Amino acid sequence: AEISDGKVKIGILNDQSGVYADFGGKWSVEAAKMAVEDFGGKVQGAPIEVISADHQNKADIASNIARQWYDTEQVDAIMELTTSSVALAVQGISKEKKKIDIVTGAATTDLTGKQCSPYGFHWAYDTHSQAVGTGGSLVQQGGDSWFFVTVDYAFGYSLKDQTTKFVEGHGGKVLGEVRYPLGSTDYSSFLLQAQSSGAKVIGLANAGLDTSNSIKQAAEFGIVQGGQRLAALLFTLAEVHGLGLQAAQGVVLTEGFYWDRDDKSREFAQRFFKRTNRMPNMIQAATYSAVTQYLKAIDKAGTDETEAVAKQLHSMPVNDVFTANGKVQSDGNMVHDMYLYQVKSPAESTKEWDYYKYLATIPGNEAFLSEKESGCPTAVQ
Amino acid sequence: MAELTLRETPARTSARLEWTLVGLGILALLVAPFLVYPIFLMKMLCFALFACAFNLLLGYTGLLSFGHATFFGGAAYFTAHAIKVWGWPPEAGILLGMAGAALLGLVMGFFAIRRQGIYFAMITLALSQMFFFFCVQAPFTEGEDGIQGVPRGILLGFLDLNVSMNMYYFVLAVFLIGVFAIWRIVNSPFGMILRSIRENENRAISLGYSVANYKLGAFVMSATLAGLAGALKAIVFQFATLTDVTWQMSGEVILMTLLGGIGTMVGPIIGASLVVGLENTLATSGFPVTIATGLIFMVCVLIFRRGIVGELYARLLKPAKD
Amino acid sequence: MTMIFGIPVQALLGQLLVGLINGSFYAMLSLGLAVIFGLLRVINFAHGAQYMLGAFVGYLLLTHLGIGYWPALILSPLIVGVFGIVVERLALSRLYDLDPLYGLLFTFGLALVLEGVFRYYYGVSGNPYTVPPLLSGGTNLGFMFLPNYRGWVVVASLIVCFGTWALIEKTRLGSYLRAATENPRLVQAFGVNVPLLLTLTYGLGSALAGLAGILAAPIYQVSPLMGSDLIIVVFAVVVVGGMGSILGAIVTGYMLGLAEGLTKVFYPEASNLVVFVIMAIVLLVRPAGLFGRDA
Amino acid sequence: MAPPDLNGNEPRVVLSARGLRRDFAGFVAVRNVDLDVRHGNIHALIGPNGAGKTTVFNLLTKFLAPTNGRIELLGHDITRTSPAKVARMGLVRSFQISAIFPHLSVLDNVRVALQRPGGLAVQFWRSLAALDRLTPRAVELLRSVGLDDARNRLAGDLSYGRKRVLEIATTLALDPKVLLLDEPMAGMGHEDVGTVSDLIRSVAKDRAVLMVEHNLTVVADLCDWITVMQRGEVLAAGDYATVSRDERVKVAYMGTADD
Amino acid sequence: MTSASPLLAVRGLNAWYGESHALHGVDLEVFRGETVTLLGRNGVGKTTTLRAIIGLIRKRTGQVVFDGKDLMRLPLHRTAHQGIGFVPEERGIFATLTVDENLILPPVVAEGGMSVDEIFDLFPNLKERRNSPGTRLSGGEQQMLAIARMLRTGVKMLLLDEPTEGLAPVIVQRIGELLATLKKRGMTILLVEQNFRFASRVADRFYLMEHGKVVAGFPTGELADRMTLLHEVLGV
Ligand SMILES: Nc1ncnc2c1ncn2[C@@H]1O[C@H](COP(=O)(O)OP(=O)(O)OP(=O)(O)O)[C@@H](O)[C@H]1O
Ligand SMILES: Nc1ncnc2c1ncn2[C@@H]1O[C@H](COP(=O)(O)OP(=O)(O)OP(=O)(O)O)[C@@H](O)[C@H]1O
Ligand SMILES: [Mg+2]
Ligand SMILES: [Mg+2]
Repeated sequence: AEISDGKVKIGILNDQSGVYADFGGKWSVEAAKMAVEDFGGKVQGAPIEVISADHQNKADIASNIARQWYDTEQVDAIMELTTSSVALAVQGISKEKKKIDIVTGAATTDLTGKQCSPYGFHWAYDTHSQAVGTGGSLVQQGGDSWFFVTVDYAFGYSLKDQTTKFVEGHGGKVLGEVRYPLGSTDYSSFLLQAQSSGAKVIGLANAGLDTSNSIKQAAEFGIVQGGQRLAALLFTLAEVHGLGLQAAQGVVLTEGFYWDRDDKSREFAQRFFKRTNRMPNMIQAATYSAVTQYLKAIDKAGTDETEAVAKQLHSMPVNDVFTANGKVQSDGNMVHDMYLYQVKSPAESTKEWDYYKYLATIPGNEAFLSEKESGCPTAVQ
Repeated sequence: MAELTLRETPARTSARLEWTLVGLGILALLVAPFLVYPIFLMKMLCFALFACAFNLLLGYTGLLSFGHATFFGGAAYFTAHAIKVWGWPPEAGILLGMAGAALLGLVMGFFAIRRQGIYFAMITLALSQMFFFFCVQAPFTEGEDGIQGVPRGILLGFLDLNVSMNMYYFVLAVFLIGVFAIWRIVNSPFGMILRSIRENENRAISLGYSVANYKLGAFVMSATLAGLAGALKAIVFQFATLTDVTWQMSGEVILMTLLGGIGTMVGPIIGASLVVGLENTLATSGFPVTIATGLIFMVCVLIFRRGIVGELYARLLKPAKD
Repeated sequence: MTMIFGIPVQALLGQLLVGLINGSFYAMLSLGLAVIFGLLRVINFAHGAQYMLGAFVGYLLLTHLGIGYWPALILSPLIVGVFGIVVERLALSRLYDLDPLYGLLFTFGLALVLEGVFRYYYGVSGNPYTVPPLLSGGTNLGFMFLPNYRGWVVVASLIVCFGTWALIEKTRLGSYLRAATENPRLVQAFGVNVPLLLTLTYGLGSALAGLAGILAAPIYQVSPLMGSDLIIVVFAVVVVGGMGSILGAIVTGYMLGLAEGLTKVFYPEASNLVVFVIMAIVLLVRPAGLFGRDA
Repeated sequence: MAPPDLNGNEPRVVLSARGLRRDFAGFVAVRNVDLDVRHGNIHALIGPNGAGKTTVFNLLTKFLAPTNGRIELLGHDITRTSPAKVARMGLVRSFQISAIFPHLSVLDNVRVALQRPGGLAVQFWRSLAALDRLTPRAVELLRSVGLDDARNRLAGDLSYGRKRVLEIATTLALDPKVLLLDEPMAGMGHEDVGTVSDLIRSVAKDRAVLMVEHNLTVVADLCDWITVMQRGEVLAAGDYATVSRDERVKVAYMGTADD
Repeated sequence: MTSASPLLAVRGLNAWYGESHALHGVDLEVFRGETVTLLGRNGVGKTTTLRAIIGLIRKRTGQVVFDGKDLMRLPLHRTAHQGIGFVPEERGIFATLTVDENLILPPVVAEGGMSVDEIFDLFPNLKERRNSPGTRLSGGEQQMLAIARMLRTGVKMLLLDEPTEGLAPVIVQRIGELLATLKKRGMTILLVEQNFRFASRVADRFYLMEHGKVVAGFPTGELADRMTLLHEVLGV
């Protein structure tokens, strides 16, 4: 066989104990293992192994581990890679070492843009897809005047700027913005400013605990009851779970996956739930998808040699539990449909983890930058 | 009477022992890259230098800075930016990083040395948190992405640092020079005044020494050397990220020093190696790193205050003393 | 409508009120720190973690035992206080004779462990805790909608802060405590049970953090991370107030809350820096802090 | 209250204070103090506890800032100068509680003092061996105070009296023009009092000494001029004979017994 | 004045500072109502003896019996309640407490102590500064305060460590009178003193220490006979 060292080894490198541990965390590792089992544990006759490490959100640790994995532990591909600084650093190493990496946990569009790699892939979502999803679609739903509460650093700006583009592109208006420093705990002041702007939609250009706290405090000040809508630009199921429907109800958000979307996703989610006692979110499902697709590519190429597998990955459609119509662009971006959801009120929720109400679908080609726009130097122009 | 182990003067008689250890250590480092993964070794050396620079301040002037990440991470940013964006050669980038760290040290020191002990610790902590926020927001640091893909470049126009072994020996050389510089500062006329200030500040003033200037001097030197370590790390890993300016990083360097032995030359090096090794090992073990780090802190403070090297000296030197 | 720098006075009032609410947390937390520091000479780095613990205990009481907010308001500080007592007995009490920096390092380690354990078991996205029904809803003050719960927080914190202040500055117990700070062995030789006193003090300081935690639970996400960044701001508050000064900690807490509130209106980007900037200025002008005793 | 002319050609004034005042939160610790310290003199500052002697010392050496008044050292106005600068100008003090560097050796204690005048204070790039050139002078100083046998011991291990002697030796290392000694004999055993008295006498030949001392035998024996303070003010001044006859001084300070 | 069994009996007392052995078997007795002075050069262990009796030194062995009770086994804070008060050499005035607060700090352990007013009559200086922080007093004032605060507590016995150090002669005189007054009231006193003349006026008996041991003990009456020994040991 053409499998190097007689086995295929996949490394899941992500944050398992830090601020992004709920994003993917240990459960992404579990998803990867499920994918391997579902694939039959073997590809081209060679056993498949999943190893994992906690990069603690430190790029140097991640980069150290990535190099060690590639150089001494015969790891063939690294996946998940929560947080941008880590994803970019590891993608750089993978490119240098000619290895495949598939990012499911980071949001920056640079991964398939300026800093793209012929062997690097971006699954799940990016800041662009979040912006289009929430920004564009909400305007169509009547939310045509916006006020942003933006976290004051590059990530916040890019979410806000891209969203603004789509809000305005769809005929909406941005009335104002308040930029607050990272790590604030009290948002009432910013929310009051947003409230008095009279905007129909308050866009939360932030992530993680910042978003949770903003939403919780907005509920306290009666902002949603007052008729304004809250749009969380980067928010996932795990966080809605943490926040509780009482506080989160009415929030609008964009996700690439929801467990209760269709029969396939429900079946997967139930199996996942049995193993982990929680429903999979977008990142975990994407990790499952990425592993599966990678294995399929090896199977099809008949080898785990990087160039050949990358070629297959670039050409094969993605059709699995995560998405039904995924297509990988030459910049490495896996383009697929995204969905706009609204968080249910406690009354609307009928069962455990029943959190989302479907609002709209954002077709993949709108949600993601095309290879022309991406700015990736090695992409087909 | 209070037992001030933290500010205890290192035992005089330990000098010979230290030299033997140093000799063995250098030898080991020369052959190490053939046995251990070089990038790991380089990381270890960077942190070891960082810890030594930190120890210059804590171990020899008794000032506990809780803001040293500012110099380490700050220099990493300056160096990375100079090399990547301005296209400077690595040696110039490193010098810029050190200069930047020195400047930051001057500013932070200016505020902090007005107070001592825990006050000093808290003020440095607060100021470094300010610098962290600055780094989060300043465009040149590229926020949470960090400055990525910094080219290693050609050292002095002839040594290609992209070759792993070249890089390693360069790092080793810088490390040794840095540690020597620290050793020299500690054992210099200037170092002698620092010790006397630590022992009795008012007396030193009455002898005509402008204590504040000496402390500031030591602070800036420590900052500069911490900056050297940070600059080096940026080149080794080819990026500079926010991690290195967080207050948790300041805590980590304290841990390294405490674990190895405050006020010893070799201690911080050993401490740094252990912490770096531990972080790596725990990364794949599934055991949360913060818990382990926290436990080591608690254990060190409670029963192991002299640190590994400190304990070792105490054991080895005891018979000699009697 | 009257305007100040382009901001309607009413909106400004609202923002000031919001600042005062934040100031309440600063005041309670810096008060606990100041009590512990003032009497034990320990910088309690675990203060943020104990604040988090207070909130979590409330959350766990609710989810596992069905114990609601009002009992938790008593139980939670009590449990955190007892935890503090255990920590003091087992560990901190062994460090008093050493350089105070060891206390700082120990509690730093403790903070890491506490935070790490909760992160490990409860994740980071936090857990919900709702406002007790009695205080839900809000009151329209004319210039703003004030959630009743926040009003309660201000009142509660004022009571707690000034109660503690009176206990320490105005009673004999307080003078024992202060004397014990300086020379515990001597005070003990005078016939005062100092070890017990110190244990209870740390317990009290921890309980104050726990109380702030349970008060915060309905406002912020109950998350393992809730204390770790806050604590540094609180440190700065204590430095500005003058370390060890109880009154300084309280007054500065409220003041800086207000200052931060104003910054959030005029220049929100700098709202996290304003406390540190004020700290730097205060250090230049009055190195001992606004209320510091030792010049 | 300026000292009277003794014989027309008085030694020059090296340290003088005029109208010195210091308030502590409403309490006036020192008020309207005039003081002239002369070259070659041993000048005692005595007075009941709390009279303000230590405070005057702190004011003169700039460890405290005067609320009012003016201080001159060797003709220069030092009212606003920093303590380290004042020390460099030649005004050096000892402390009421003995001040040495306990974890340095006795020799190093003296060498530290010699480093600055020897121009070896900021050399962070030189080895400690550079300090060897200060050793002969340090040993000489130690010998002059009878401490050369202890030169390699840690200063902290010395007995109380020997610590004070060491402190004086380090002070002398700076070759000060004016020496301020705060209760140099306090807590000292009888055996040491004599040694230190002799030492002070011998060093005073070439400089001015201002000392606070409660041991009146020593004061009577050693001092050329005495200023008595009470409640922050100068009560009397003169030589021992004059002052000890002063009724006010007896009531306020010396008491009726002949201690 | 002395009764049959001593109020304080110390036998074979050893004490250590860390590794360094400071007391090598101190034996001494103080009877009820007596004033006993401990003499000795700097560093022989006088202070250490007092500290070891009271329990301020953790590492100690031997026997300390006060009023029939074994002090070796009591925790530090119980010792004072047996009726023994300690005035340390370094005075131990608290900076964060006012003079008033310093004065009332030690808990009253028995009846018969002085009232605050009586104390202020004795030390008018203190009254004048009663609201200022303790350590803002001058050295001598602090010494007065240190003695004064023990007088409130009603202890039976005082351990005084160099109470005249750094005091003006008038004050020394006053303290001499004070000790005489206390003695009349039946107070038992163990005094450490460098000021030999002062000691010889107030003491009933002397102990002479050398190298961490008591080497001689004699009543004041024998003082004249012992002058050679004292001269040899103390240089007086
Ligand atoms: N805290 C301490 N640590 C170590 N050694 C000490 C300590 N205190 C005193 N010593 C040593 O113990 C011995 C006895 O000291 P002590 O203070 O009892 O003497 P003393 O007789 O009271 O002298 P003095 O008259 O100077 O007060 C001395 O050698 C001294 O150096
Ligand atoms: N920092 C201060 N704050 C307030 N009062 C002070 C301060 N320093 C000294 N004092 C007061 O000033 C007066 C003079 O004190 P000082 O120490 O100068 O007296 P002294 O003459 O040296 O007495 P002693 O002989 O007892 O040492 C005292 O009443 C003292 O309480
Ligand atoms: Mg004095
Ligand atoms: Mg003594």
